[in-house]
Amino acid sequence: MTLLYSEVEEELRAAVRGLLADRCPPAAVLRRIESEPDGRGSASPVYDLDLWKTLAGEIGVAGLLIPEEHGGAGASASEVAVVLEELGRAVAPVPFLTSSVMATLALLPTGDALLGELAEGRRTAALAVSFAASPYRPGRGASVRLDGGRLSGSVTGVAGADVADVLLVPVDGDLYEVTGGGVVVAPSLDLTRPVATVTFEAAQARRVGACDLAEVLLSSAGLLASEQLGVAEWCLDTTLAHVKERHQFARPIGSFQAVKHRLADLWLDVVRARAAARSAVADGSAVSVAVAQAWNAAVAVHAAEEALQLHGGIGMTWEHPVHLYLKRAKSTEIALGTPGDHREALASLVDVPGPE
Amino acid sequence: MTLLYSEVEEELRAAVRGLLADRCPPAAVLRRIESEPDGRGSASPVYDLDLWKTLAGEIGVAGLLIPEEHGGAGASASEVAVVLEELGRAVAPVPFLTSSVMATLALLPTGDALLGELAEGRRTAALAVSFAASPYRPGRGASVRLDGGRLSGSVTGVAGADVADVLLVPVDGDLYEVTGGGVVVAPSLDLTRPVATVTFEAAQARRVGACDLAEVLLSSAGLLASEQLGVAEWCLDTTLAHVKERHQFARPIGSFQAVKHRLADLWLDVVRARAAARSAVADGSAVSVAVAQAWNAAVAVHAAEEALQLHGGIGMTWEHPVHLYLKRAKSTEIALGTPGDHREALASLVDVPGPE
Amino acid sequence: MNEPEIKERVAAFLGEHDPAGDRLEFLRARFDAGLAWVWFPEGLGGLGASRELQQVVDRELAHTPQITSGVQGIGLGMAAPTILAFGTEEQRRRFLRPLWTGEEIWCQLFSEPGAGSDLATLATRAVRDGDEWVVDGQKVWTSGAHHSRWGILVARTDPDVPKHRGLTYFVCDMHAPGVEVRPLRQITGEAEFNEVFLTGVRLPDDLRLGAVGDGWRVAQTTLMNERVAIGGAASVRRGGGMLGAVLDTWREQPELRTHDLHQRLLALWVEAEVTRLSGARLREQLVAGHPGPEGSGMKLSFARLNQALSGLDVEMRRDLGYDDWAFRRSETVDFYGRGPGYRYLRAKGNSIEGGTSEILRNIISERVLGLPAEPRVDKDVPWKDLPR
Amino acid sequence: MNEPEIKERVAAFLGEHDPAGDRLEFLRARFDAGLAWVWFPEGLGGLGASRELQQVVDRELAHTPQITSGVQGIGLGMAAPTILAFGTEEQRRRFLRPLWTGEEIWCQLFSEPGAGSDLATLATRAVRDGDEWVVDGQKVWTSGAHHSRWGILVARTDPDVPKHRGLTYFVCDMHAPGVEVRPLRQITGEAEFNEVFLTGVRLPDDLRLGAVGDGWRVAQTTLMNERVAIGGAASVRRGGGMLGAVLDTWREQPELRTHDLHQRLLALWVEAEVTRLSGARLREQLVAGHPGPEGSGMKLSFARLNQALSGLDVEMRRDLGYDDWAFRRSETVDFYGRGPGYRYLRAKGNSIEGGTSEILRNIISERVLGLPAEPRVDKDVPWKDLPR
Repeated sequence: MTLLYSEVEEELRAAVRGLLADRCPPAAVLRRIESEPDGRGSASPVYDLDLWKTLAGEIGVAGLLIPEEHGGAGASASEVAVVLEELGRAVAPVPFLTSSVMATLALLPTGDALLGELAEGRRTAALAVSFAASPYRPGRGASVRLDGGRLSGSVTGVAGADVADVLLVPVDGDLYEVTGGGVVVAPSLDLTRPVATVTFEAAQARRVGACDLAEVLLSSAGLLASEQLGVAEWCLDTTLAHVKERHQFARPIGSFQAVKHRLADLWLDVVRARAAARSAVADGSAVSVAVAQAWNAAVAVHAAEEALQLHGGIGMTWEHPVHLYLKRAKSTEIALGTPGDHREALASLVDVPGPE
Repeated sequence: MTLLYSEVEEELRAAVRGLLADRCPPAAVLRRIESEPDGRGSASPVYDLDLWKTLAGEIGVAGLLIPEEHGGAGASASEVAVVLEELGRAVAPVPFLTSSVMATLALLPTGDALLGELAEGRRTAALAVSFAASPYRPGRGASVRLDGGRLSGSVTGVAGADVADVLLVPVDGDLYEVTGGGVVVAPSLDLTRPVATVTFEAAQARRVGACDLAEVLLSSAGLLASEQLGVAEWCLDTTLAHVKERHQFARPIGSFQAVKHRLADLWLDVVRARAAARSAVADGSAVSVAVAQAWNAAVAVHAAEEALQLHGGIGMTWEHPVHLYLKRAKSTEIALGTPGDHREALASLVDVPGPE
Repeated sequence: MNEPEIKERVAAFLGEHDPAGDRLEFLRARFDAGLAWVWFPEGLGGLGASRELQQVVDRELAHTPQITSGVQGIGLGMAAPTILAFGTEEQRRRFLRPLWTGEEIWCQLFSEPGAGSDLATLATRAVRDGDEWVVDGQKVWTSGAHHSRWGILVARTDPDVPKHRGLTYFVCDMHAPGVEVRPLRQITGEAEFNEVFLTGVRLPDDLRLGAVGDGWRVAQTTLMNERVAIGGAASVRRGGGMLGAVLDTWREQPELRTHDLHQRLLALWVEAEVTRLSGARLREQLVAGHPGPEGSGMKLSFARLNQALSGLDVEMRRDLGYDDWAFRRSETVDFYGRGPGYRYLRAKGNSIEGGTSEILRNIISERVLGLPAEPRVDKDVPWKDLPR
Repeated sequence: MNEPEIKERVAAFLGEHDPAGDRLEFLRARFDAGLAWVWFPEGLGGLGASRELQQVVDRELAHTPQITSGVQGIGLGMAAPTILAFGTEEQRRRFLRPLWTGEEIWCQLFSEPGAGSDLATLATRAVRDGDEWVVDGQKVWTSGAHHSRWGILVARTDPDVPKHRGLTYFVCDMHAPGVEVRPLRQITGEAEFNEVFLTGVRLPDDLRLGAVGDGWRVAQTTLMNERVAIGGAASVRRGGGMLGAVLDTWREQPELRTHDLHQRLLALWVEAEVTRLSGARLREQLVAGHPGPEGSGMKLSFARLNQALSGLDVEMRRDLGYDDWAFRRSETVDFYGRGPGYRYLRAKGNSIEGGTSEILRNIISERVLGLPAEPRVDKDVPWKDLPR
């Protein structure tokens, strides 16, 4: 077990970062948001499907977690994590986390043929689970039941459903594939990964196999810590660049000691978030995941909040991308368990019991 | 109800402050500590009984809470609080809080003649209750029982017992006066107000009257918030003086922005501690007391910790008085309920219920 | 003038003017009767009375037509005291009456993209041309610019002297050619503020307020009044304000509660309460005529509290949604009419607008605590030579 | 030299020297065999080998007499590398062997009451008198001074130039007349450190290390080695260190638990764990030959954690007592052998000793993050004219 990045991972990072720098700079993401400012409607124009095609097909990120026999790369969580760091850094509007991580993790134990289609990026899936669910409470927000081979009920707060061709629905320990679910995107705090309410009314469903949803959400939460790391890194780097450039009182504001000390502390938080993210994918244990989520979710929010504050007025404007990161960070604080949920889980995992 | 200081209170403050500046500067307190550095033994030379005589007799602080018919001044909690602020500012080693506040509050409802002796400062009392007890758990640390009119058992962590002529022991809702208790002072974190273990072995006891111990501890806790305010104020003022004086890098260290911002934040904490302390004595309600303790205990500790840090190495030395304040602050964080205890009490007092 | 006398005046005024009649006419009459702001001089809407007496007047006239404090806020709170202090007699007579009645709305043209905390470094130029000034530059964070008749404007008239010395204060005619107002969208989706572009705007010299080069001193009067307004420690009830919004949900939805949230909420409850008590104590001091320095801290405290509470609120509700991203103008901050996401985002501005928390900490540490200033590098340098 | 070769050397050495014999003799022989610190030059206790090979030697000699790292720490960690870098051949031969074997203990005479974070402003004077220097001044925070044979000393030899330029580095003879060592009592009651008063202390010029006026540069070598030692990210097990002390009590005494403490403890558990993981990652980087800048943050993190945890510990136990206030010398920091009160007080020093947390944040922000320095007011001013 190592906490460092391998050479292969660094190469993968360089490829993804290069592509995103070219195709998905913050200004481009802002333009996509502008294209439908109120976020209403059933399709989300925010997703950049051309970019996703290149990422999935040319760089091959869609099949990273999928074994070679199913047409994937058979890579480790550690490589997936590096991709998530870069996608977080760019708040890139692509369905990697939702399709290539969450849906794929649910499918993997079944060995279903759909894996091959996902690996090639030909189809995109979403796990019909609330993004606000957690490994400790996987059913939050869901009320789907099986009745005569058909699914009825709804799931709120589903991420990636609006961009998915296939919905994978976990019900009572089994996973079902549904193609005809009603997906209604609601205005979402995270502009770059909106959530939707998914409704089934006696929808036809194919049983794909067994599904340990808590386990899927635990692995997803561990990987989400790397996306949060990427968000925090962008916030830190962008703020550093800003305070070196921005002058007030005839000095760069980054020369003021109070600003310097806050950024030193933030850097230290990010350094530790990197170690936590690496640890979560290196061993994938419940403890490592809970630690990484408890720490990184909060660091991402704090980094985005500091970024906004240290940008001053410009940080409050729609035209500066910092708000995209704040909204992403705050949303992922809730996603797959809040920091408090993960700390609570640690209480029993590492024997720090509560009162009574 | 006012949160301001009255003119009478300001005059009282000036008298106490003047006397303490003259007779009890920090250097003098340090010398008293030195006189028996290990803090062992049954008598505590740390107490300045000459100073106490002047405070009690000439300024008349001992009888402030005692009605005029019992020889006291019949003053309000608000005046007592001002005295506590000044005594906290000086970490003055006198038994005001323990005798003139805690023991006196217990005696008041009984109208016992002992009140007259306390008012004149001729005798000093201590309430044989652990300083770590709280209004919410008044019996903590005590195991005294009544058997055939005699008391047996012990109380740990009693403040002021080593300087008291009379011990007042609450047992099962009644208050007893005992003159022959075994008082053993243990080395204490607070050098200027050591705690003792008090032991009774079939000690003769006089029943003084009924005692609502929780109520006594609640009022005491409310007043302790003013002592904590005084501690925090000294720490802030002394640190301000230090950072204006101390030069490093050819500048006063108080001109460095990170230091300035921390002190501005600390000042704001102290401003709010003042309002909280005033509120606790203005209405004396359970809510106001819990708020004042929850806030001020933490502010006093934080102020002392910041004072130590901003004094640098000198703050770590025995010869600088800042450690006396840190030890006092940390001890009063535990005394009469921790901030956490008081916040927990607020949950039901102000209807912010916990989970389940 | 004392309370009975002023009550008599109000009674006499009400005898002559029917509050049920035309609103504007009534307001104009109230101004002319000196009952607009009694501490202003006679003839300018006041009676030269003490400021406290205004409360008496307001009470007596509570059930008559009122001015609209929201949209008139900048005019009333900032422009008016500055015009009173620095305006010529003619300017006072021209501007104060329609300002008070609300016939003319005012906005503030101070901040610039390059001059926020360091306002004195502003770059908008005003160049004299005969009896006129030609103004070029860009202002930002201008609320109400789109329906303002006038703006209070600070511009640079001499770039060759140190930054504080080359400024002049003007009243900007918002209807003049070359004034362009654009809404500025915020992270909440809406636009409370504007950017104002000034391109060759010609202002007659009689719109200048105070002497040429004296703009910084004039602006101080405006800003002091702004801080009073923002830090004004509005009375909040225990458990109210942003805390109240969280507590309502907490009590109504027990299934949202966790020990983590509970402990944090209790700590914030305490912080909100001691902050509220400080505000109450501050108001008592003001009433007693001994304003303390505590006021400087109130805005700082409320910004922190609003941010912490609104952040907790979003987390507690586990709400990934947002009520409405529509891009539209809003005149006021509607904390409680909007969703938790809006409150969370909007509260971020509380530590930036009207003096950042960083600047407030500087001010407290220097003016209240007497800590020494940092070494200044811009004191004696001509503005044009400053690094930027 | 490679691993098999060095193992061979050790084997040969052990063939000649009996570890069961006289300890000192064995250590001297080990030094002479170049197995003391293999990366030092031959003849000076080393073999000019790579530093990593030392681990091989240490493993092979694990069951032989060892030097005592505690009291020798300053000699080994700070004096030795400096002597190696700046000493004359004669000085190296004179000092390094007894330093390593522990026959001569060293202390550090850098900090002064008036020169802590700003070490370069130190005021201890050294005035040349023929072949000698006469030293007057006061040093502080000198651990081990009372049993030291030598001290590494920085003194001011030229007050007329800017502060960094007028310093010279000496080896101070702690037995020389005029050297007075007084224990310095700390807030914990004990004295880990000393004050050292230097009054007319005469040091021959051959105790000078490096050129006259070059003392700052020499001192940098010493200080860099100090930081490596302090920030050295000692391996801690999960849930260990200061956290472990708290957890033991937590598990053994369930009656102490409250929800408030529980939530705070869980948060600190997480912080301790991510800090531990950072340390582990840092060590991996070092092994891989890519030391990252993360090391600068470790001391800062541990200081904060130690302080928060020890403060929680006292509060959790509701312990108003203290184990022992006796004034006595202590050679090491005995965190776990003492009570919670001691740990709380002693941990306060963690953010001061060896570079305050404030200075560390300056260093991180400038050297790691590349943020600009603050304006300097002491750069070109002669030391004697500096404000103090």
